[in-house]
Amino acid sequence: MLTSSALVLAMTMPGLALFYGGLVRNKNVLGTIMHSFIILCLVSVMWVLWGYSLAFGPDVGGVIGSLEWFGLSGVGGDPNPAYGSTIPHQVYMLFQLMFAAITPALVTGAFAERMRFSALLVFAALWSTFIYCPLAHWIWGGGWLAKMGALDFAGGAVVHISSGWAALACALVLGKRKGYGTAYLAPHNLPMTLLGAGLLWFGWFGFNAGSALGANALAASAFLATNTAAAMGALSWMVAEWLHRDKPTTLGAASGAIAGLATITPAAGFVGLFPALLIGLTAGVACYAAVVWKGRFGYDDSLDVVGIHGVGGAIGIFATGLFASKLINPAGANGLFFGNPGQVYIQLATIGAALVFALVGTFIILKLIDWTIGLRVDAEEEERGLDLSQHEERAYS
Amino acid sequence: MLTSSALVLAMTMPGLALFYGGLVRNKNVLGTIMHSFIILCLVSVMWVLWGYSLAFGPDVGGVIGSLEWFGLSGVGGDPNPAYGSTIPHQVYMLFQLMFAAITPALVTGAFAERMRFSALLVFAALWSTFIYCPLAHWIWGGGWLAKMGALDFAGGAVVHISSGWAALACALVLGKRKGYGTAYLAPHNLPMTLLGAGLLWFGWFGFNAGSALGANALAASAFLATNTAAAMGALSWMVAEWLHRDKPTTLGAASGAIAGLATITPAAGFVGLFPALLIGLTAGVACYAAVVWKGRFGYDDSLDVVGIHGVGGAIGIFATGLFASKLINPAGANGLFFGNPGQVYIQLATIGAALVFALVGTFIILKLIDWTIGLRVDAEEEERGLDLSQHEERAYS
Amino acid sequence: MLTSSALVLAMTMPGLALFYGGLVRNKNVLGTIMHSFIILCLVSVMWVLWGYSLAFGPDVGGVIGSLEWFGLSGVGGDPNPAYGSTIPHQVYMLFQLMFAAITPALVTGAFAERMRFSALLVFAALWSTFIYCPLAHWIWGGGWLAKMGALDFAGGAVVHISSGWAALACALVLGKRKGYGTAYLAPHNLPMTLLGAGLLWFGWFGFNAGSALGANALAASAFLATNTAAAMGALSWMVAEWLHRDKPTTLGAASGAIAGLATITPAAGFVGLFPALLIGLTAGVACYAAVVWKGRFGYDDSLDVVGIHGVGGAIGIFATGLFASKLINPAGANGLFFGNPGQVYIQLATIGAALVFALVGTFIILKLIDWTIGLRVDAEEEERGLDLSQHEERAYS
Amino acid sequence: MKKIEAIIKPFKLEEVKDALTELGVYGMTVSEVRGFGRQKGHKEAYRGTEYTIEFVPKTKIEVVVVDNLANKVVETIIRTAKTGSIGDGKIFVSNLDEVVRIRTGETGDRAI
Amino acid sequence: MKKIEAIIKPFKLEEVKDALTELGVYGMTVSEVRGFGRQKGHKEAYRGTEYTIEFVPKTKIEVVVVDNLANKVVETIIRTAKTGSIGDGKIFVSNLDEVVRIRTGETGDRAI
Amino acid sequence: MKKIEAIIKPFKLEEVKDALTELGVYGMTVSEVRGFGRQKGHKEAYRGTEYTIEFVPKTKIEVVVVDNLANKVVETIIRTAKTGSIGDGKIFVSNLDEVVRIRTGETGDRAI
Ligand SMILES: Nc1ncnc2c1ncn2[C@@H]1O[C@H](COP(=O)(O)OP(=O)(O)O)[C@@H](O)[C@H]1O
Ligand SMILES: Nc1ncnc2c1ncn2[C@@H]1O[C@H](COP(=O)(O)OP(=O)(O)O)[C@@H](O)[C@H]1O
Ligand SMILES: Nc1ncnc2c1ncn2[C@@H]1O[C@H](COP(=O)(O)OP(=O)(O)O)[C@@H](O)[C@H]1O
Repeated sequence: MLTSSALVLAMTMPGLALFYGGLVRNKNVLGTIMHSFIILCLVSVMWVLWGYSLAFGPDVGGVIGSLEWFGLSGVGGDPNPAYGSTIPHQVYMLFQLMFAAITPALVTGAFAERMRFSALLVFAALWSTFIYCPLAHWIWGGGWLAKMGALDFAGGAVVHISSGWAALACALVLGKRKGYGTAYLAPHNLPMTLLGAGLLWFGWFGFNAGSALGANALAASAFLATNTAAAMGALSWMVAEWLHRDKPTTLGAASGAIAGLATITPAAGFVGLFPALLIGLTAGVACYAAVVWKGRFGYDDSLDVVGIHGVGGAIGIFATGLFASKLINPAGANGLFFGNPGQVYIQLATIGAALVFALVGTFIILKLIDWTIGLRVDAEEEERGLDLSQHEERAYS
Repeated sequence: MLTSSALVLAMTMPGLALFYGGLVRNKNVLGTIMHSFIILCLVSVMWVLWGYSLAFGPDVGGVIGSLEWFGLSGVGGDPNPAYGSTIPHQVYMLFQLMFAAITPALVTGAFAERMRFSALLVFAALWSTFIYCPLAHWIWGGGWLAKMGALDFAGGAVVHISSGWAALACALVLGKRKGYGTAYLAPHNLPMTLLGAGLLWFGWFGFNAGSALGANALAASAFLATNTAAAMGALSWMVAEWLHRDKPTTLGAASGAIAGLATITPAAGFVGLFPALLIGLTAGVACYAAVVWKGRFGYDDSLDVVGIHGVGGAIGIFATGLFASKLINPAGANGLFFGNPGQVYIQLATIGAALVFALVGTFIILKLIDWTIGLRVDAEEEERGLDLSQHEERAYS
Repeated sequence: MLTSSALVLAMTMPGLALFYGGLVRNKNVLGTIMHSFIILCLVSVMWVLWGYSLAFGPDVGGVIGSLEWFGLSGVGGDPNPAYGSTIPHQVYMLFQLMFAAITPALVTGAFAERMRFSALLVFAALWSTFIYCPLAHWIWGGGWLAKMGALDFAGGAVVHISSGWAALACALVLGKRKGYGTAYLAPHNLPMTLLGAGLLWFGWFGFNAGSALGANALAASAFLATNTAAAMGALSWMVAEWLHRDKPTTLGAASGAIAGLATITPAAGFVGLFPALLIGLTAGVACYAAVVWKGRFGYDDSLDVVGIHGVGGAIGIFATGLFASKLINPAGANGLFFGNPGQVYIQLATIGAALVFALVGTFIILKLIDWTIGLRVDAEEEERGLDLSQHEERAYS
Repeated sequence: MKKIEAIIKPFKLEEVKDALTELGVYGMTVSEVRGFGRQKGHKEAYRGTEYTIEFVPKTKIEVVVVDNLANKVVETIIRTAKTGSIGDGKIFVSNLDEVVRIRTGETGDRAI
Repeated sequence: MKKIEAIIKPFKLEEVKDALTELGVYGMTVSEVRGFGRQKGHKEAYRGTEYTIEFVPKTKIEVVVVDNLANKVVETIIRTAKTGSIGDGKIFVSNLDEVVRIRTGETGDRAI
Repeated sequence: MKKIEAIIKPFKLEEVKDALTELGVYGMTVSEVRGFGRQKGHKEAYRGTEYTIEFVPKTKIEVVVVDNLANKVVETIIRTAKTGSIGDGKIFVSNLDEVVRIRTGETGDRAI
């Protein structure tokens, strides 16, 4: 479990940091890496102080945890039966910390290359406290969605829907980058992105297999589903792109793998091999379509967080309602194809609740920041790049 | 074990992908990374469908596994006594998947910078099915070499001889790169290669220590042998180069480490400290010589797969026949120096069988592809590079 | 534990190698990476031959271990009760190997961009044998500091004070780089450094949590302290820099995280959450100040090993004397704030002993090398860079 | 034939190129340069060490045209490369003795 | 003294350099440039967004020679840099007022 | 107006720039080039394969000045860029027909 936590940490930094860092232009790479890195630091501190308590502490009306566990008081070496009876409570808390850190880091892809650094810090603090913690509580901390029976193995809603649809709010509120649609905004270093993608895949085993809370047969099954969906996602995005645009791209294959991973996340511990293949297949095609269609809607979700995590997470939660099986995980529930159509409604409600909450909540937070300290760098700073304007550093020299 | 599987995954992508990616020219880096990446995806799917069954399924005449386990039917959470009595059968299957993925990825170094992408996909699919699966069956799946008593702890024959000598067939059939011997074909990014080498070494612990199928004293011993041989390989290649060419190079040290790792692979779980030192020493010198002599034979094995994996794997299998000891691993056998000269013949037969099968089989596969869809990009595409011609992308901008 | 060992290996290479490699100029990147890499190889061999025996073998007068365990004789699969009663003795030895490898690699930051490669090899061999092994013996191998009751969980003195103050000797003996203070000596590739920092953080869990010698509640607590101090270190360095220089930098945040990690190292397994927060906070501010003040003293500790590891390690050992608590680790001792002021003196003695021994010992070794084979490249080689002058290679082309 | 060299702000390249193409100039050669002038550069800082970079990234365009097009080209570049703020750059015009097209060996105005 | 600038295809550099050396030209200065002309560039695509890059990588060679070598140098470049396909590049010849060798301060033909 | 191009050793750039600034030359344009000449390049080796790189990294400075400053600029560059060892580089002086400041449209000496 501690190994899994370390793996998930490595997903945020260096994994996600490099994945995003390679996709931006030369002049913004440090600023972009810094987003993930400083969020990891910030959440690491907030989580042990109040975040974990809000998300997983004693339930208050199904909506939020109490602050009883502030500063980890009462969260020690003994297992907490609600969160894994075989592992120290602190281990569970650390594992959850890593999820809490990566989720706001995922959001940053939406406003890459134009966010003020101070605004980023405030945003991360507010978002983590007011969006992530409640959502995590609803689904994993014994909140109202948990009571309804929502299935989300490793964060399809808590992590991917929440970050993906928060990203949409970000793209809308911050507006397009200068030169969007006219200038050359191509990724400055795709090998860096591919390295990041590789580390993400690697770390995702911690994410999904670790969510089995032990090195057992369920972890193996989750590992299998995760790997299969990632591979299928890469292949199906590649084929979709090949047919649609005549060339299979490397970035496409990597994006497809991430789409597959995001999509299988909620289902990993509930489904068998063939559903995993199908989920990966769908993820690749659907997220490719979402990314291509983005152009039509005209928002600049710079690194495609909506198209990959938002869409992928929603599909994954829905698919869990179809394919979940008690044969795979007796602690779960059956889905539609295993005779329990009711689960589909629960999953749809989960999607709706998470999506709307993330979208609206993020919108409010952003507007508040914009009115107070301002969200976006000014035009000249954007031209010079975040690295020089926000940090007085250059990535390469 | 799952951790080991994740480590071996990381060897292929990003480890090997970056190791190879750094060694090619600027214009081919994405194409080269893509080779490893897409093979990982492809094999991930093929393996769970039919590959594992062919390699490890119920034996058919000592030559191949049956298709009884197609789609993992019957491969579940319960241990299969033949493949580790303490771990879920799926875990063993996943661990083996990672080996199956990296092996064809290793081959790609031989035809770097000139293979058509569609041909690569077909090649990987055929090679994995018709070369890797039978070989794995012969040695690990209860096939004829296993019955003969061949010792190959973690893939000296199955992984390294097979990929190394397949690489020779590739270099011969595809021919030299344009400009080989005249133009400046130096690696475009050695830090990338060194990062890849570091990740390979890191992942190799999963490879070799994981093959002990448990976190026990045998795993520790395999870990020790692995680390020792890698270090000695690096030092001995460095010294050989220093004496021979007056300068020790960084790429040389890294290549020596990989040579040491490849060579110790079959022996890791059967030998003690001093044989490991000796094996590493031999690996560094011998593989350096092989790489330098390549020039004399005039084939363009672009990234030296033959010289490192082909030669290293063969030396390793042979050395296992000399140094294996039941004191280290009671489940193994003794080698020549522990009173069992017969093992040497078995090991030689294993080398011969694997080498010839890989060489000839690969040759046939390549010729088939060449006659049908064509193997090699045309001269103008080669000039523009794989990244633009095959994928319409550029690595850096 | 083996996983932890692999993690710590990855700290040296690629972690530290890239962290340092990114901080130097283009023309020295391979030479710099090679320092860490070849030290890892060298120590891997020396350690199993004589290093482990010197450091952890049967005590000789409290000063050094005997050579009884030369070549690991007697270090096998059975646990050694003094070094973990639940893990094979070889596992403990391997874990310690990784510490022995990273410590001299840390030192290399002090003389980056100007050390002759042959001198580096000799230095590493002598330093490891005559500085590291005795120090490790004093504190962890049952030597005199251990008997006094010194607390150093994962190497605040053994690893960080020793490397940090050895670095000061190096900076003084080798002198400044050409152009120090006038030419543009900025890091050539900060994303590489950030990737290295990420891998270091990731690997440090192996370092600190692994030192609990088992996956238990103590490991969780050490993991928590490690992560918290790293995060706080990054934030506090960032804030200090923001206030002092008006801009928060990415390199600053990363340096702060490393400072936090170095500082918590000796305390990780003895302190709870709030001390960890405080230690991280202090680390970030104090190491930032140390790095800024370096300018006043006028030595060129090129990559700030003194300011980060030397200062951080000393603060950490001292803080352990304040905050250690038997509630966290019954096998430890209480510190000042838990009613045991005596521990503070022991810790101060530990700092003094390690600092003076490393400083003076390193000074002697360097002078010896300088008089015999020469330490520093000549002016023209320094101008061309280590990569071409020492290795005839270029990093990028 | 005249050779016109213009040092411009990099983000103006596309616009200048399009305007020249419209004018009937179908060839040009571009390179990345660093400029030193009235426009100030930037500061960088690494672990407390500050560097002031006085050179600013600029793009250099070289266009060779027949004599009577030279004025129009200069005017076009001024029009499209101008932002009005310091650092817009300079145009240098010089005379060429000869132009050759390598592919055909053509010389003079026909080679352009 | 004449200054000869040639824009050529990058992979031809080695050949041109060798031919010039044979001719007795022992010095030249080379830079990476991007060319725009009849030769079309390439397309790139990232997650469905396409960019058309109209500039083609080219290499620029600058050689300064005494007046009476100029023609031979131009001919040699044409011969060696030519592939016959579009984009082979151009040669520009212009006049220099003065050449100085920094090391010695020599000027004129002796400085070349 | 004269255009002065100097090919110098890269680490001399700062010194030359400072000296020119002192002289009252407030603008220049700099680029990275590779030089081929008497100074030999370096060897590289990768897994036993050796390459000899004949080109040496150099920095090219372009300065445009009014006619009567040209000599002083040349002298200053010689003084500051000289190390006395082979490869110090060359200075080329040529004539310009016209100079324009893009920001203002000024031409001639006032544009410099
Ligand atoms: N005398 C000169 N010689 C060569 N290049 C010059 C000269 N003066 C200016 N430049 C180039 O023109 C650019 C713009 O000049 P600058 O003085 O910053 O602004 P402006 O042209 O608007 O007055 C400089 O960055 C430099 O590249
Ligand atoms: N008018 C021009 N001024 C400057 N450079 C030019 C001009 N025309 C062409 N070039 C350079 O010459 C290169 C080759 O020109 P192009 O038109 O593509 O082919 P060709 O010379 O074979 O007709 C271009 O890429 C550009 O660098
Ligand atoms: N004929 C030439 N034309 C253009 N550039 C030249 C010529 N000769 C030399 N150079 C440039 O000057 C640089 C220095 O020349 P080199 O012969 O090495 O030394 P030196 O100038 O001291 O004799 C070369 O690297 C090259 O860039």
